[in-house]
Amino acid sequence: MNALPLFASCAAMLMGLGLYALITDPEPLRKILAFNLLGSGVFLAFGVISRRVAATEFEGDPVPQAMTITAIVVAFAATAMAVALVSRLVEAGGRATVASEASEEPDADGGAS
Amino acid sequence: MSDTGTLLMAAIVVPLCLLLLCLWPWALSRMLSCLPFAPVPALAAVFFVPAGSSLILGSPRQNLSFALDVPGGLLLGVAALLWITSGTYALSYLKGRPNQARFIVCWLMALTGSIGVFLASDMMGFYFLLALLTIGACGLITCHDTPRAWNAAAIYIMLALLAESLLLVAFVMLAAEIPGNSLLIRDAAVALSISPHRDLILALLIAGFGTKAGLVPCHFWMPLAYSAALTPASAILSGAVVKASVLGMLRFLPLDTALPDWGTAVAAAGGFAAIYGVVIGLTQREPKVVLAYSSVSQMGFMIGVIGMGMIAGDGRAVLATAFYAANHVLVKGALFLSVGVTVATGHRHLRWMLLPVAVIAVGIGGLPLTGGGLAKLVVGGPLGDGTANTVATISAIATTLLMLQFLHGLADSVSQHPEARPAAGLVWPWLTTAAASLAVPWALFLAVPSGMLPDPFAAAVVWKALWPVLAGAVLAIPLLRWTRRFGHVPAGDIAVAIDLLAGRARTVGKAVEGLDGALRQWPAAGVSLLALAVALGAVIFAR
Amino acid sequence: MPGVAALSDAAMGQPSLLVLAIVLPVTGVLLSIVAGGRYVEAIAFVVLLSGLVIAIFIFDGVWRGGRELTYVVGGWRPPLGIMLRADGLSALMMSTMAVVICVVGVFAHADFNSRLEAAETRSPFVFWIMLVAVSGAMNMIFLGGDLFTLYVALELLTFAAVPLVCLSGSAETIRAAMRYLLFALLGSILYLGGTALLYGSHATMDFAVLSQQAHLEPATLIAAVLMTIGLLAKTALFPLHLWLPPAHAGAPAAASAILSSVVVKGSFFLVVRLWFDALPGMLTPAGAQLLGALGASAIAFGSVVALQQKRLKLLIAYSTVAQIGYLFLMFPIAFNAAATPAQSSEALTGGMLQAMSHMTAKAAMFMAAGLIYTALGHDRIADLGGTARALPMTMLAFAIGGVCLIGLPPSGGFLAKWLLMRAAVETGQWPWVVVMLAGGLFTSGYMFIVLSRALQPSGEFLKLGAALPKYREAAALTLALLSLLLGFVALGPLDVLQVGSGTMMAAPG
Amino acid sequence: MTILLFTDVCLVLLVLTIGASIVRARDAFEAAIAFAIYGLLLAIVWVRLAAIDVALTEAAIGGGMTGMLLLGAAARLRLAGDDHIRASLRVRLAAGILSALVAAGVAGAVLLPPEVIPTLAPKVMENLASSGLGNPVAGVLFVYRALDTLLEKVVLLLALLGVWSLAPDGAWNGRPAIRLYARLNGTLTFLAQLLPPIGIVVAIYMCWIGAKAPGGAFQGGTILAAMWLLVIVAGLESIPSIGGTWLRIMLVIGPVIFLAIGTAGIVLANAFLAYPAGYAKPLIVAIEVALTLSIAAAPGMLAAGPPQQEQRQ
Repeated sequence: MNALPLFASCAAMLMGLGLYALITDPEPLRKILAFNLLGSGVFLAFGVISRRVAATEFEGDPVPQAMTITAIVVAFAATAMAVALVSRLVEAGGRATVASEASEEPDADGGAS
Repeated sequence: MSDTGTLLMAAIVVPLCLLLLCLWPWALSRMLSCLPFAPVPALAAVFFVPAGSSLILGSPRQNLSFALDVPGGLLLGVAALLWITSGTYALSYLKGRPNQARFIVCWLMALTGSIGVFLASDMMGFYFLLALLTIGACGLITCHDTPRAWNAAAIYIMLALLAESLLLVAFVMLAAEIPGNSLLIRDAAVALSISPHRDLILALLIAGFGTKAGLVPCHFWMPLAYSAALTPASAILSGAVVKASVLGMLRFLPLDTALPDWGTAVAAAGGFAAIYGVVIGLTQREPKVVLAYSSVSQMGFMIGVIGMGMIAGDGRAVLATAFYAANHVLVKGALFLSVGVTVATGHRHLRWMLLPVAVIAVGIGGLPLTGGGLAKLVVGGPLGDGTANTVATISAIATTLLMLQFLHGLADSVSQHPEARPAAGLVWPWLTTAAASLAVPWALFLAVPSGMLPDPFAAAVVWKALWPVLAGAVLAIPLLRWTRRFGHVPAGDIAVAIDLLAGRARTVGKAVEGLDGALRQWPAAGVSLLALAVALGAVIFAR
Repeated sequence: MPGVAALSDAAMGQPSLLVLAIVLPVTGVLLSIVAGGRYVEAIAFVVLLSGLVIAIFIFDGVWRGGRELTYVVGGWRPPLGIMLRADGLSALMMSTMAVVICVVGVFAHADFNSRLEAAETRSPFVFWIMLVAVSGAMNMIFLGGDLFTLYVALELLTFAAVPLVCLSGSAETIRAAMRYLLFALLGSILYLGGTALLYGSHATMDFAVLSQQAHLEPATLIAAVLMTIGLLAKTALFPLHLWLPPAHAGAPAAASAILSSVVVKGSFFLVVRLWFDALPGMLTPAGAQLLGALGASAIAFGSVVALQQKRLKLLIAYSTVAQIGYLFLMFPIAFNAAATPAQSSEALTGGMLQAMSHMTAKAAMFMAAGLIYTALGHDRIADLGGTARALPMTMLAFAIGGVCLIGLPPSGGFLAKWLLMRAAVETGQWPWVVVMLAGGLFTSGYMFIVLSRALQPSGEFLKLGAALPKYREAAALTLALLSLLLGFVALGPLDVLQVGSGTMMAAPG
Repeated sequence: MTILLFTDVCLVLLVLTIGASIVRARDAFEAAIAFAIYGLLLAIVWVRLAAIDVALTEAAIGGGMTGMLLLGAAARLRLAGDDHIRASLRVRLAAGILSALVAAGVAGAVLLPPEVIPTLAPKVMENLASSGLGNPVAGVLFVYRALDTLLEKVVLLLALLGVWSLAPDGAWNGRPAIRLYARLNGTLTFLAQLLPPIGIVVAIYMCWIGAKAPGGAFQGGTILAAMWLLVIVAGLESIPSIGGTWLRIMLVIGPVIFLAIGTAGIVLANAFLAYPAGYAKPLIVAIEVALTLSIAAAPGMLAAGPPQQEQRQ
């Protein structure tokens, strides 16, 4: 008996949690948090897959581990960019929201761009 | 390449090159004077290229091919003639009018398309040139820049593109039916008659070409467009442009095989249109609108002849229809040009103007010895002696009435100035067209071996054609007065329904926009993303 | 003599060109960051032009050689290492993209002239680097043979695209950029999840190896679903298009052109790769029908909403939503139970041709809209009167782009529709034919609205805000004409699409 | 064994609880604090999965850097005080059910391994000797999948440019606005003087050891970045302006050297990103050293945010 199914379910649950929060949470910053949660779930799935080979002579498969490292760095870069966007939006006086602009009159911002 | 090939190529390439030259502003500003010369190679090709010669452009596997056959050549010749005279007419007509550049570009587009369609012998080329023709014609309609013109152009382009979409499906289906990679129209027509999807393809072809030819109930673009366009543009639209669809029908429909069901339907639709056009036309006052309704009726008549040909599987209908159409090209062209001439004429000189117009106009009704009379004679064979003949006779009487109505309207539209004389640049092209409309049918009648036709001078034949005209003339006196009182159907009759539809469509559009806005909310989009994932998973697992 | 060796390599269309197509933009980005300021534009032009030359050489190599070019990175073959591949699809897409991006670069010169000012300024610096990055990322996507490398390339593309959206710095565009980034991240993380599962089942990320190994198995299918949905989110297929209209309409014209024509094709290309090359035969007809249905709804919704728009750039953006729908119609046609390999490959060819036509036509239209905006100071459709007289070349470019979108001959759009419709008719799938035709009619509807406004005379004398340099109009017109003449690829280069296309397309067409 | 299993169960439960608390937290600030803890717990999970390299990366970047970034942003945005409309119950319900379905699908896929577990581990090990590296993860990152690693560095740079591109127009070439705590807290200054030398030594060790044992450019670079930020936050050193030549060179030096060695491989070893036989290890170490510098600069600047108008003093 090993703990691998445990971690596998944990990964899936984190993904589900992240997805739910990403969709329902209206606050952009918490969407970014949710994205990281979702991401960590996916990374753990890589980890579980890497660890599956423990049945053989190896500790873990280095390929998914290396991919995870790459993906973690990419996710960090994404988080930094998203955070910068949110902060800038607040500074620019716009509401920090991803709500659709559809409620506004589309013609009203004719001179905006 | 042989000389005939070169000439065939020049017929299409010369207008196309002139069109491309318009990209150069210097050339565009001088292009107007070239308009009459652009169709000359096409006319030359009709005279010097023997029927049956062809030209292939491109690699052997993928190519565009062009060929000159008898019906195509017949129509190409008269159309080129009309393009030349109308082009000359446009030279002086356009003086001092706005939108010359647009007129020139669209004219050349429509010209290239019009000539090309008569020559194209594969479906790709045919479709391309038809599309070019449509866009050019649409542009020509807009040249007045009035809201009415734009409205007419919008309706025209929508109907035309709808028709072309139907044709595209038919062409795609035909391409799939033809064994091998051939896209030739000839092969398509053969494949059609044995295709398992024959009925569907036939329906698409008839609906597509019918709409483009103004078959009732898709006729309403005609009065709107012809009355909104500039006079030379109306002349070529009604004369040359719509004939592309008649030729399309002749090329694609399997007239050698008897298809009684389809033939009856087409003949009935055509016959109905032939009468309907005249009836609505009688309620109109404006000469251009009256002429447009006459076109509705005449195009219906031609389609009726094709339908009769389909019933009998009578291949002679091809040449007969082509002949009838060729006559109509010149006659309608001349009549539309006369509208522009009359407007510039004071009533002092009106009599000399009206005389040739009257002869040609009544000729459409089938006045013996005119082109119209000959045309009626030629189509007499395919029409037979049954109901179709009765409809043709009624249509002849009614057409005579309609033409008298037109003359009446024309006489009313004279210049305010009693001494006004039209410019020579308008009169001469018009007179040439009028003369050609009288002479050319005779030349064609004698030159084209059309089988065993009755002698046009035989007394019985003359009487048979004459009495409907006389009847029409007699009826005209009370009836014209009556229709005046009867009231006025708006030009484009059922087009008023379009406004109703447009309002409905606007409501739907707003609703869709609202729905789109709701779907673009973040939570909604997120939920749809997950729902899609689940749905895609479900359908992929369910094997 | 390494230089000589490299040169002769290039001349022969050798595989090392594939590496060069990726290394060059990367070098350009790095160099631009250091050199900075006034040199970014020059560097960008050198990189983009060489990119074009490389793409043409690769195309030539694939076409003449008649087989795909491959390059093993680092000398390690898959499954351990990474392989770059150029087959017909990638070669043709790459060349089209290279042309588009070069022309847009020329167009953008006036807006983002970095040599004018002594000091480095924000928008030129960012724009040119991101343009180079987009070309690098797209090359990677076209050439990559490894699903995880493609994940990194996708992120590269997203991170290059997002700053382009909010280049103007207004709150509106920043909000659009944020929506775009967050939704794209959701998409890419799902894609990443898919790659994890695929590795778990097959221990490889390479297309070719996968296509031989993959068999019907739950994990593989779930992985494929996750990846597809992630990619659809990034492609903005209806109903996942929430981010597209504000992002594409708010960006500067040159950026909109790149975003709308090039960037969305990246993730679309991967969907095609995934189902046609990596997992051939895995997509059930029902699944393909679902993708087709989404495409059809995209056409309907995008077109109808486009008809309602009052601003030109928003109209074009919604037209992109509709056109993306067209790209997905090839799936149900190609993956039909009745379809023979030849018909599937016909549908694939049609779909890719549609992608290329849209690339050129949409870039031309956005550039034209940008010029109109520059000249008039607004892009309200109702007030476009007199534009055709004032800017004939621009309006011509716009109109020709529209002709291609409508699908009139001889444009690439027509040929694409012809091929798709033919395959659909042969396999008896009528609904898709109707959708394609209706879409064309809708497109002609909104094109007519814009063109009729522009052709009508203006009420008062039209005041032009700025004189437009001729080369900018010429740039828009060039791409428009390219889209118009794309139909002529049927005369030859279209066959190249068959080169090296997946196992499913084994039968010669 | 059972004790280990028990700790695993506890660990997983803890991770899930903290994860849920991130979602349930009242405001973003609380959520961000929870996330920082979550990052550390995740690092422990990675240790339990025998992936020490990932654990280090997760702790340094996933938990540390990201946590700091989000905490900082949450603190700043707390003042903005936006009121957000929550999604309606129906939407939340639908999202919940569908998320659960998707998660169940993924769980199914991960929980049911194929009968023969496919892996590349033997191949990696087989060929590792020729490169002279002892750490298989480093082998994958720098030998077999070096292209990914190179592109990922470019991704980092692009993200940085993206962040910078948000600068107000006049502020280009300015310095990022980072909050200074110098006067508030004397201990911070003390720490900022004490820790960096130690940090630098650790970072160099990490980078060096990376070739044969867990560790490497990322972890080393991140530690350097943390030290650097500490010094800046303490006000001992000013953050460089984004136009600074040295900063720019620092940023690109790693990828440039990586790219240069990779390109040289075309000529010297017949393939892009291949190393000439016998020189693999020294070249990789050279790349790692250069990358460490770049990584120290890039995440640091990413965390610092876009440049602002000069408003200090």
